[in-house]
Amino acid sequence: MFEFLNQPEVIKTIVTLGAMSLFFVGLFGLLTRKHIVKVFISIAIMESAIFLLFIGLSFNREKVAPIIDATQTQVATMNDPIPQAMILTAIVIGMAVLALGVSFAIEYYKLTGKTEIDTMNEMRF
Amino acid sequence: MNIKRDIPTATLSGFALSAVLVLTLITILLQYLPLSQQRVGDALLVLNEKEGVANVVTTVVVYFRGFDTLGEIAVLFIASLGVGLMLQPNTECRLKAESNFMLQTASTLLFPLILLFGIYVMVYGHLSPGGGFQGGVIIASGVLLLLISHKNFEVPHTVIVAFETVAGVSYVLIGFMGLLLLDTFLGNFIPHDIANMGMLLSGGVIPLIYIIVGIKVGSEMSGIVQNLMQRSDDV
Amino acid sequence: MEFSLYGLSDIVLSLKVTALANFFALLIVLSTLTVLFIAPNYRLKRSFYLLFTLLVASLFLIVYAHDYLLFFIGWEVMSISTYFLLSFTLSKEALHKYILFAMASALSLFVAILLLYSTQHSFLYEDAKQSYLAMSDGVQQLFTLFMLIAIFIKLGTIGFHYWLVDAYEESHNLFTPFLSAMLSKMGLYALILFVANITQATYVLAVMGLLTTIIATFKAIEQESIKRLLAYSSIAQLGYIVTVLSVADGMGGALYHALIHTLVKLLLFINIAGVIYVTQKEKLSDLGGLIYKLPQSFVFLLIGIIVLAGMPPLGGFASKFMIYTALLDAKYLLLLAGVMFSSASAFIYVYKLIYGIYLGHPTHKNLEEVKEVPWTFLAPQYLLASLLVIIGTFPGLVIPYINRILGELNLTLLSFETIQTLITSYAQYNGFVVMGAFGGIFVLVLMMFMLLRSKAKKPKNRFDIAYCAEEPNEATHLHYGYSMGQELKRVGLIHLIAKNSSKYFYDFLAKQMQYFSEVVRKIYSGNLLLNFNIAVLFLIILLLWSLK
Amino acid sequence: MSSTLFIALPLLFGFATPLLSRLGKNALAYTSVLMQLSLLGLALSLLLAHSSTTVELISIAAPLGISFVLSTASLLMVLLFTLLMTLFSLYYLFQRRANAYANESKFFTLLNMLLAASIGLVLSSDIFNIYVFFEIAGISAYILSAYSKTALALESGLKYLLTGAVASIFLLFAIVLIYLHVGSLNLAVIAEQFQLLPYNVKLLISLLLLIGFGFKVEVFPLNFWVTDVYQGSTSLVNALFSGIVVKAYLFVFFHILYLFLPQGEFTLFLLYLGGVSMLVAEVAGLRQTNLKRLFAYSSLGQVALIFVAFAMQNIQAVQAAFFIVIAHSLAKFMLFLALASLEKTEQNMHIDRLKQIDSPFLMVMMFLAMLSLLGIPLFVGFVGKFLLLKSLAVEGMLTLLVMVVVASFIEAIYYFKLMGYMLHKGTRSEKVEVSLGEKMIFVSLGLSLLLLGVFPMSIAGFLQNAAEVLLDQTAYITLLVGG
Repeated sequence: MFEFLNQPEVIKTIVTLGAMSLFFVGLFGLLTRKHIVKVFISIAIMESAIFLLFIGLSFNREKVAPIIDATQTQVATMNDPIPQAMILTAIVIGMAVLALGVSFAIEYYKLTGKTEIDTMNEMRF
Repeated sequence: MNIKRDIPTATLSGFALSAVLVLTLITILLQYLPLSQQRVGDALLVLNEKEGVANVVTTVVVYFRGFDTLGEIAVLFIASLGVGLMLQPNTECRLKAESNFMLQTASTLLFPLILLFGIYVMVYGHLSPGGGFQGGVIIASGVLLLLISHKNFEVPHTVIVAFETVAGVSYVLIGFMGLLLLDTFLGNFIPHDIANMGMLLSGGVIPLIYIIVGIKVGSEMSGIVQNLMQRSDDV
Repeated sequence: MEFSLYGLSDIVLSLKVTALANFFALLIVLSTLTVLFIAPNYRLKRSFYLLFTLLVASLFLIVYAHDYLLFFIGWEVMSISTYFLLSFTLSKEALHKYILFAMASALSLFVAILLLYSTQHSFLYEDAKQSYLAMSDGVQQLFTLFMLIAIFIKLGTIGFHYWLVDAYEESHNLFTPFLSAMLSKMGLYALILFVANITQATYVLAVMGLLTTIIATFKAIEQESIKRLLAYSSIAQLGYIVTVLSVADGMGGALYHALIHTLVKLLLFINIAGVIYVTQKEKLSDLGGLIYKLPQSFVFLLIGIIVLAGMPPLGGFASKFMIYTALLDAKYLLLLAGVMFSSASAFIYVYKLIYGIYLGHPTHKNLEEVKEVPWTFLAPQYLLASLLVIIGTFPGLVIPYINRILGELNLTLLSFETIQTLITSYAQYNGFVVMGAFGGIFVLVLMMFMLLRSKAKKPKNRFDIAYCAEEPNEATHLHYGYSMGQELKRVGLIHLIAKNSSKYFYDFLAKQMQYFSEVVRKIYSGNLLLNFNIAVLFLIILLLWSLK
Repeated sequence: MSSTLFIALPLLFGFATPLLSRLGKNALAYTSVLMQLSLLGLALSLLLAHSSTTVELISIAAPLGISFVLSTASLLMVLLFTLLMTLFSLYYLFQRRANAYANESKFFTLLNMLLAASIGLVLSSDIFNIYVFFEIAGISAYILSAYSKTALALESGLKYLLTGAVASIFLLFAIVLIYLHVGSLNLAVIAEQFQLLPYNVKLLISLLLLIGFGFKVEVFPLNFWVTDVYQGSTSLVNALFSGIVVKAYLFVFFHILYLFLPQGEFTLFLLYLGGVSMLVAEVAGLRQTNLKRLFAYSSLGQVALIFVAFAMQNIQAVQAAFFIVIAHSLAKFMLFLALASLEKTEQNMHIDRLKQIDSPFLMVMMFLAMLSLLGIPLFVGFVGKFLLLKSLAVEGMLTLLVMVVVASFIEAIYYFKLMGYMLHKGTRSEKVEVSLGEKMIFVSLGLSLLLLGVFPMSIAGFLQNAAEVLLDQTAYITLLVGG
C-alpha cells in the first residue's frame, strides 16, 4: 500500500521537507526568541535539521551499513561512510559549543540576573 | 472563541523572514539535489580493506579523516576547559536533598555495568557500530547517574584531568609516531594484517586511537557534566 | 636620477635637479638658515629639532621629486611633521583643525595622482600632460577638482583658509616665519607644476585668486593680533600669485612675487617674533610707541611693509609691477582692477601694523622698559632687508634665473637688458633711478625730521599727552591704533566680508557629520536579534535578487 | 613533514598543559614560549629555503583525505601568526608579575589552541577540516573573550559564541550541500567540479559560505556584534583577535573564493560590500569615546580594506592585501598591547584619560602605530594602501577609490583626535610603568613598521609570489588532484 514511499524521489522529498521544516522552527526561534536558553535550543534545532538533511539524503535505501562481516563483504553495496563520520564530528562540536554557551549564560545570569539577549547591554557605547 | 491576540511585529517579521528563506531553500533543494552521485566515500570503502578494519565508519573517523577527530577532541577539550573555568567547582552548591535509598543502590549497581558497556562499545569500535565517542558518552552518562543519585559523589578533578591529559598527549604522540615511521601523521604503523579483519586485535593503530578518543571523551564529558551539576542548584 | 620603488618595476620614480627645483630649494635654505638663527633665543626640546630636520628633508624631497609619487610622499611627511611641530604650542582645537585640512589636502592629492596614473601608468611629470589628455571629460574634471583642493588647502585660499589663521597665530614664534615663508610656498610649487605640466585652469584660478586677495586683505584689516594680521596678509599675497598664474604669461610674475614674498614674510615674522620676545605681547592694542626703544626693528618693519604694500623703491614694487603688466597683457582688466583695489587696501593694514607696534603711545607701563631685541633677531633681518633693498635697486637681477626656469617650462622668456631695469611688454623702469629718487626724498625728509625734532616737546611719561585736553590714566586706551580699521565695517562690502566666515560652513559640516555618525552608530548597539534578522534578510535579498 | 608540526605541536602542547603546569609555576610559560619560538624558527627556515609548494598528507592520498598545503601564501600567514603569538607570549611573560591571569595554565592552553587552529585554517585543503579548525579557533576565542568573568566579559563572550554558532550553522549547511552535489570535501576537487553545477546551487552555496564566513570576517551587515566583543574583552586578548583570528578567517575565505566561488558579478558585489563596510565602520567610529571600542571600529574599517583588496582578485591587489594584513596586524597588535599597558590600573579606558597619562614612550609607540594605520608614507601601512589604490585606479574603479579614500579620511579624523588628546599640554598625573621587556617588544614592532615601510622591497617579492600562488587555482588543483 505504501510501496510508493520507497521511491528515491519520494524519500528525498520527505527528508528535505522534514529537515527544512525543522530548520524553519529553529530559524524562527533564533529570529524571535529572546531568552538565551531558547536561543541555544533554536541553534541546536537548526543544527539537527542540517544533520538530518545530510544523513537522510546521503542514505541509499538499497545499500547496507558500511560494516564488513561474514555476510557482507561487497563494498559496492555499502553506504557512504563519510556523512556519518562528518555528522559524528559535527554533533560533538555542536554539543561542546552548546555546553560552553550554557556555562557562559549561567555565569552571566549569576552576575547580572539577565536572561534575555536584547537586554544584554552592559556596554555603554 | 476569541483567539485574536496581539502578535509583536518582531515575531511577525521573524516568521516572514524564516518562512521566505526556508521556502526558497526547499525550492532549490528539491529542484536540484542529486539522487545518486559518485562520492569520495566509495573510494574510501575500497581503500578500507588495506587497514583491516571491519567498521568502515571507524576507519574514516579515526584514520582517513583522523585530523578532523583530533580537532574535534581539541574542541571538546577546550569546551570542557571553558566550562571548568566558568563554573569552578564549588562544594556548597550540591544537591540539597539526599536521594532515596533505592535509587542510590540501583545506580551503584548499575554503574559498573554502564562502565563495562561503555568500555565494550569503545573497544569494539572498529568491529561493530559504536566507538570512542559513543563509549565515552556512555561512561559519562554513568557518571551523571551517580552524580544525581549520590549527594556527595564527585569524580576527583585530578583524575579527570589526568585521564584527558594522558589521552590527548598520547593521541598526538601516536600521530607523531606515524609521522616518524611512515612519513604521514597518524600513519598506521602497527602491523595490520587483512586476514585478521573482524578480530579484536586487528586494524593496527585504529582501535588504539579510538580507545584513546573514548577515554578522552569520557573524561571530558564527565567533567562537563560534573561542572554543570555542581552549579545547577543556585540558578 | 630614475629608480623604481618597492621593487615594483612598474613604478618609475625619479629625482631631478631642475631650475625650478633649485629656485625653491634656495628659498628653503634661506628660510631654514634665517629661522635657525633666532632659535637660540628659545628653549626648545630636542624633538623639535628632530622634527624640523624631518620637515626640511621632506621639503627637499618635494622640490627635487620629478614624479608625483615622491612628491606626494614628501607632501604627507611635510604635513605630519608640521603637525607634530605645531603640537608644541597649538591648542587642541587648532591642531585638530590643521591636521584635518592637511589630511584632506594629502588625500585629495593622492586621489588626483592616482587618477593621473590610471591612464598612462606613470607618475612622471613628463607624462602628466598625456595622462591628463587621455582621461575622459568627467575624470578630467574630477582630477582637476581633487588637485586644486589639495593645492588650495595648502595655500590657504579663501574658503580653505580656516585652519591656516589659527595655526599661524598659535604656532611657535620660531616656526611661524617658516610656516608662512615655506610651507605655503609648497602649495605654490604644486600649483606651478600643475599649471605648467598639466592644465591651466584659468577661470577657477582667476576667481579664487581674486576673491582670496580681496577678502583676505579686508580680513587682515580688522585683526588685532599681529600674527593673525600677517597670516591674512600671507593669504592675500598668495592670492596675487594664484591670480597671475591664471593668465598665459603670468609665471614670471608669480615666481618673482614668490621670491619677494618669502623674503618679506621671513623679515616681518622674525621682526615681530623679536617684538614679542622682548614685550611678551601679541596684540596690536597692547603695544605702541616702541620706535624709540627698538629703532632698528622699526626700520626693518618699515622696509617690510613698504615691500608688502608693493610701493617703490623696494623689491615689492618690482614683483607687483610684473603682476600688473601680466594681467594687463592678458587683457584681464577686471582682474587687474581687483588686484589693484586689494593692493591699495593693503596700505591700511600695513599702516595699522607699523603704527600699532612702533608709533603712538605705549599702552603698558612695562613697554617703557624694553630694550632692543637681541642681535640674533637682528642679524637675519639685516640680511633679508638688504636683499630686498638690492632687489629693489637692481630689479633685473633675478630675471636671468627666472628666465632659466621659464625656458625649462617652455614659456615665453622675460626680456632682460641690464640688472637695473625691469622690462615688460608695456613698460620698463630703472630701479637704480627710482631708488635714487626715493632715497633722496627719504634723506630729505629724515633731515627735516631731525631738525624739527629738537623743537618738539618730549613727553615726560606715557600719560603726558600735551595736545589732548584729557587726563588719561591706566584705564584709558592710550593707543590711537586701538581697534583701527573697525570703522571701515560701515562700508557694506567690508562689513559683509567681516561678518561672514567659513567657520560657519565648516561648523555646520562637522555638526552634520556628527549627527550622521550618531545615527550610524546605533546599528552597532550590539543587539544580536537585530544582527541575526539583518543577516537572514541579507541572505534572502541576495538569493531572491539573483535566483534564476 | 613540517606543515603538520605547525598544527600538531601547539595542539600537543595544549593537551599537555595540565601536565606541564605541575612542573612549576614558570615551567609552563617558558616552555610555551620556547615551543612558539621553535615554530617561528621552523617557519623562518622554510622561508629561507625557498621551497616550492608542498603537500602534506594525513594517512591517505590527497583528493581522498585531508592534506595540508604549505605554499608561499600560507607560509606567509603561518609566519605572521607564529611571530605575533610569540611576541604576545613574550609580552605576557614580561608583564606577568604585575598582572597575571587567573588559571594561567588554561590561558596558555587557549593561546596554543588558537595558534594551532589559525594555522590549520590557513594550511588545510579540506573543507570539513576547515570547519573543524573554524570551530577550534572560534571556541578558544569565545573563552578568551569571556576569560575575566566580569559581566562585560561574559556578555561579549556570549555574543561572540552566539554569532559564531549561527555562522557555523550556515557554513555547515554549505559544506553539506557541497558534499551532496560534488561528492568530495577536497578543495581542489570541488574547484574542478563546482563550475559544472547548476547556477542556482552555486549561488546558494556561495551565499551560505558568504554568510558563514561573513560573520567571522566582519563584513558590513553581519558585523554588529564585533564592537561589543572588543569592548568586553581585555585589550590583551583583543590584540589576538584583530592580529591573528580575523586574518586567518579572511585568508581562508578568499582562498576558498578564488578556488571555486563564482567570479564576475559576485566579486564585484563583494568589492562594493567591502567598500560600504569600511565607510560605515569608520563613520560609526567617529564619535566613539571608549578607546577599545574605537579601535574595534578601526579594526572593522581596516579589515574591510583588506576585504576590498582581496576581492580585487589581481596579483597587485592581493599583494597589497598582504601588505595591509601585515601592517594592520603589527600596528593593531601594538595599539592593543599599549592599551593593555595603560589599562593596568583601570579597564575600559575613556579617551579623556589619555590626557592624564604620563608615558612618553607609550605615546610615541602609539603614534607610530596610528600613523601606520592611517597609511602615512614611511610606514608600511602606506605601501599597502598605495598599492591597493593604485590597482583600483588602474582598473578604473573610481567610485571605490573615492570611497576608500573618504573612509581613510574619516579614520584620520578620529585617530588625530586621539593624538590631540595625547599631545594635550597640561599636567599629567598618571605615571605608567613599562618594563624593559615590554619596551623591547614595542620597539621591535615599531621598528618593523618603519623598516618595512622604508624598505618594502625586502618583502615585496615574497608577497608578490604569495599573491601569485594564492590566485593560481589551476596549480593548486594540479598539485592536489594531479593532472
